[in-house]
Amino acid sequence: MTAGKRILGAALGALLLGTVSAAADTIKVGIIGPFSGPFALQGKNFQAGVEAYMALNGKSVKGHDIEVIYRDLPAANPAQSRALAQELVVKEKVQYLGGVYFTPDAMAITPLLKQANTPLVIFNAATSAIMTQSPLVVRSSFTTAQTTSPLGKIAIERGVKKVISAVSDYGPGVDAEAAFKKAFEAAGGQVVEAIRMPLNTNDFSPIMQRVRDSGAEAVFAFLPSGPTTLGFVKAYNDTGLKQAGIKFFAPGDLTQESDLPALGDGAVGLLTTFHYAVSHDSPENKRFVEAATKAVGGAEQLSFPSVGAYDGMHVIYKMIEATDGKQDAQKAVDAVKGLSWTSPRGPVSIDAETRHITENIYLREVVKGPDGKTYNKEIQTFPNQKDPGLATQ
Amino acid sequence: MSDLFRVEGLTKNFGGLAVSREISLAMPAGERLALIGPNGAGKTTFVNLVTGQLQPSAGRVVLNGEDVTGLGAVERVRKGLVRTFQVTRLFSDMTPEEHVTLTVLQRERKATRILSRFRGNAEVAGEVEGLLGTLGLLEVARRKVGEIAYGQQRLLEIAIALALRPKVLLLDEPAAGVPSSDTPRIEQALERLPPELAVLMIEHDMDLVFRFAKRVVVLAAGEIIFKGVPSEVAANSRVREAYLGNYANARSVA
Amino acid sequence: MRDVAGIVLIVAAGMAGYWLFPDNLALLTRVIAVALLVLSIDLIVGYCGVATLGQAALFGAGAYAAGIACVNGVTEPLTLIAIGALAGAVAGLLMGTIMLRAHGLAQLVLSIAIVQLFHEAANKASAYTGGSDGLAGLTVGPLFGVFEFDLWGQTAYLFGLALLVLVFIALKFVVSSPFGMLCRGIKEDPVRIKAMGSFVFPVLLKMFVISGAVAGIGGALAAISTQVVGLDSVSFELSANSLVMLVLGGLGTLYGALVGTVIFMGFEHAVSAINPFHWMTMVGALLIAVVLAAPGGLSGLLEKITASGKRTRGGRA
Amino acid sequence: MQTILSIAIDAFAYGMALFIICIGLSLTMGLMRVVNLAHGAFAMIAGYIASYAARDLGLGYAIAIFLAIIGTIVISIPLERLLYRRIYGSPQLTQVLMTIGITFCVIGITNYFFGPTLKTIPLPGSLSQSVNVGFKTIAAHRLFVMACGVVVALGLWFLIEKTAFGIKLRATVDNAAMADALGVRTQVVYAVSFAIAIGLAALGGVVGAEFLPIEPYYALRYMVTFLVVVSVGGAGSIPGAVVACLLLGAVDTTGRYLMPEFGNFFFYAAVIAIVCVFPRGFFGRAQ
Repeated sequence: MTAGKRILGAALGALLLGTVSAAADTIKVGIIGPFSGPFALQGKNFQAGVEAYMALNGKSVKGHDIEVIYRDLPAANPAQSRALAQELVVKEKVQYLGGVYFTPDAMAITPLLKQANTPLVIFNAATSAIMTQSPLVVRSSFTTAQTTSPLGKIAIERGVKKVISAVSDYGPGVDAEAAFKKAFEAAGGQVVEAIRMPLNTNDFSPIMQRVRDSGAEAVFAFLPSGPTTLGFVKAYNDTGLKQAGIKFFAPGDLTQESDLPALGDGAVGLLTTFHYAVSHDSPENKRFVEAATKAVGGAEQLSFPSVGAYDGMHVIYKMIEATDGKQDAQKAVDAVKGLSWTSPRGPVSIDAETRHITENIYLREVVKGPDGKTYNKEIQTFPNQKDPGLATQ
Repeated sequence: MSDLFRVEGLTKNFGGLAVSREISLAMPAGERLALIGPNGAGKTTFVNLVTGQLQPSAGRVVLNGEDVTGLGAVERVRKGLVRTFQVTRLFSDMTPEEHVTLTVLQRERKATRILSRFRGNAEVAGEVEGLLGTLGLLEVARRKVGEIAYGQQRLLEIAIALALRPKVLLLDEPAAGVPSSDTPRIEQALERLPPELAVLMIEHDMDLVFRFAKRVVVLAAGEIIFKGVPSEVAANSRVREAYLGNYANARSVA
Repeated sequence: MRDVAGIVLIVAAGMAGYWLFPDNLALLTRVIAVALLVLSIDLIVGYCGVATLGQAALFGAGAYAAGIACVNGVTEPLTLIAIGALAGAVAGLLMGTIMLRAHGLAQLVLSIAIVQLFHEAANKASAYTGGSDGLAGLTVGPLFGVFEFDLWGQTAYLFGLALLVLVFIALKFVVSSPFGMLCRGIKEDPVRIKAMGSFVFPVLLKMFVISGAVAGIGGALAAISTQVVGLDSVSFELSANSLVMLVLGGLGTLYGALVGTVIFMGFEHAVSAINPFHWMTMVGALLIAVVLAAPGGLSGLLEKITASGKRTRGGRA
Repeated sequence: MQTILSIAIDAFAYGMALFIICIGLSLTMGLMRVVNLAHGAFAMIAGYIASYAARDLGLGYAIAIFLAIIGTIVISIPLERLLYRRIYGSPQLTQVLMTIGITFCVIGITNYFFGPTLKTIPLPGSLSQSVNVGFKTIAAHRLFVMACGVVVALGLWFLIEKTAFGIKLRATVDNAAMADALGVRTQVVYAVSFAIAIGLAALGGVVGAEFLPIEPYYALRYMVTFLVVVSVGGAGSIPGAVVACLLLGAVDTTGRYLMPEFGNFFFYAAVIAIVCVFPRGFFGRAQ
């Protein structure tokens, strides 16, 4: 009896001590993302990027253990976003916030950061304006304007003068339309018509009919990755636009790797610009893809949000390194201003002024690999692109 | 004319089928009129035409000298033309007291008020108690309607109608479905109806009709085939034909 | 008397939430905002028998009105709530006018169509609403000039709780007023109500306006406490979820609305924190279990238990 | 003219795809009086089965459709026995609660086992090519969908109006107690009708996958569309569903062609207008 009690007591003590000492030395990072619901794939990629980084770079920085806490935010929902962020900061005592897929969700968190003394590293949300909301925000992904702008020049180079633009009718779509129009017209082209399609469009053939009727030589498209993309590309093929020689330009959201198997051969030849292709040829990327594939649970599920998360974790690690485990959001953010490193996507740096990532944008073509599977092949590089959306402000 | 209520040439066609044909009748105040007729004679259609649930194809409904044909059901009720239902239409979750209170408040145009209490008015409460007392419903006043006897539900139908202070009351088979042990209570209630009220009763139970009505109207195939005092009804050949023909048909089917 | 006890219970539960989960106040505030929305649905569904899958249109109208007013310099919280209530009421008037033309399934579809149109309008008017990026930059002034809406969210929560209690008391008066009884009557049998000499349409429309005001208050509270208004606040998803919460809790008692909201959102929060990836299965299982165990909703189950308790006690006496 | 024809044929194809997916729901709601919000979940299950059969096992398209229908019905049988039977005749909102619960479960489970990516059902060569029909190029698959829609509509009409089972079904719907007394085994009728509705959902899910791609969130993503189509047509009415699908398909398609940015306005304004004029749907039964 007594012996048993003693053992139990010792065990309890050890347990308590263990947790206490761990708590003293554990830095928590809260990651908010769409881990379920219609965007579950993107959330899964957040997780894959985070886990890949921690697998490759260790789970501690300068002796501080890193613990990641995930919170699910299935769709754009600022109220829930704020509630989750608050809980992570106040209850879970996280020192760093990361993730965030949708712009309004990020907007709901930014007002908290100063009081929370917590930096927010955005892994995805791609609207330029987020960065101006708080000086404690850093972004490791891209903006739609950033990935879209090079397309203007590319289209002209390929002999296209008249383009019809077709974008989903929501924030990023409108951003893409504006960015492309600006770049394309600056390069001497003309956007003959700009179509905005409701997000819940299921059948795109009427849109294709309009594309055909407009007399444009190419279509510029932006849709959120997922089922709608599939419908759009299918309609582009089925209605014979492809055979008719009408070219197709889009930011890389449309040909994200996880959608390619579903798009099938219909995607071959599509030209997209983006900051990252899973096929990117570099030793850093090989290591990343290997680790991230393991984390995501299948090569066909790996997509661009994973690299945003991977580099986001890099930024957070550097912040922890700089503050040595003390909670000082401003110091942490200052430490990564101007930081540059080699990401799986290529050379990148954090712009000291905008806190947004500067990166290469690649022109990619969907081609069929030797194994019969399609992939994004990088064929042209536009080095060190900043976010034109922020630059103009 | 001094008639409190009359209908003139009331006709209703459904498609090509006339379910009411040129029905005319008049009622002075204090009238006790019974409308009888075999199944399918068009009695329910007639009630619906009179109360405004249906619009007639032709004809007029006149209340107190005013043509109310163009008015909807609600306006007719507000002008004093009130009905009961053949199958009770009550709110099973509410008590008789609540039914009658609501009706009185509605009559006083106070039922849409938000800023007053439902039972806040002593005058209303007194009237409700009086009505329920007259109809012998006080002992079940605070039980849910779903739990009280069917006969009591029928009495409540009458109480609701009376709470509206009608000038003309249409009783649609007030004793239908009531076990015979309870019919005396209904009869009693009918006897105690305010004397100046004009009552049109639709009923199958001939005993009840003979005891209650001063005059009888017989409807068959959408038409009035007889108007007169109860004692003459049985002797009328057209009435006999209508009923017995029906009876014969019923026999042959069986 | 029972209602006084009920309200005391709500206040007690609210304060218990404050003391027990001081680190989750933003979540609890969100629960309160949604509870207001669910209450507003109960007014229409539970008391008038009008099915709706579009109530978020009214919630969103309140949220956007408060948000737009705030961005344009109206920062006093109580004024913002009033603006939200007004906008919700106007939206309720509009929605009621359209929806009350139909019945049953058709009515349900009208409600869906209306919320989708509101959603589309909010998306289109991005100059005012921020579109899909959300209306950000709401800086709400301190409550009574003293209490700031801050990170810890005490002000927001207590403000929300006070609003909820006040609205709840007001609604208790509404549903037990002659008007409330009339609505219950209409829910059971509109023909009977007409035969009592009352019009149906204006009565229901009035309830739509009240319901809109309540939903609008919820929306404004969400806007104030979140400082961002997103398109989700006028979405079909929010409408459907809140209807589910109401049915879960039980219709036509007002208490059911609160019980349903707290249980659903609390459960969702708990399971999604345990497993952020696959919690939906658990929520689904909860709904199925409730239908199997308590088809009348959770508050109906509670009532049944207390009623049977009373009966046994009565039997002994 | 060419444009009008081309829009018309697009509208017809889209409308027919909607019809095949929605008609099963219309039957459950109209004839069995069950608001089955999990209808899309069954369509999605079928999509996954067909995708597995055609893509991973390499079976033919026709076999994949067949397996999907059979498989989905088999999956639905225990659900019908254990869950749906409890809500026949329940208030509609209780049914909503139950079937939303089922939908959530199906979504969660699908996501867990099959992951969140899109699943495709490879088409046979004959259906995946584009066909030139004179005034436009159209995917052969769309022609196939149109044909399927017509066949389903005629087949159902025949089943319900002309067969002994149809008579029993209509009798059961009108008055279950009376039908029971007349010796109709209503439980069996319900079970068979449920299986038919599920089978139609399955067929719709697979055949319509080119329009509405298969992924875990399918059931919720398109729930509104399904509900709207069924209600506008009038629950339980086959001609109603046909008219509703074709009309809404036409409104949607032309709206998106003429003014895509106001496509949703067109669609929902049309829904409101139709419902206000036909409050029971086009051919709805009196309630």
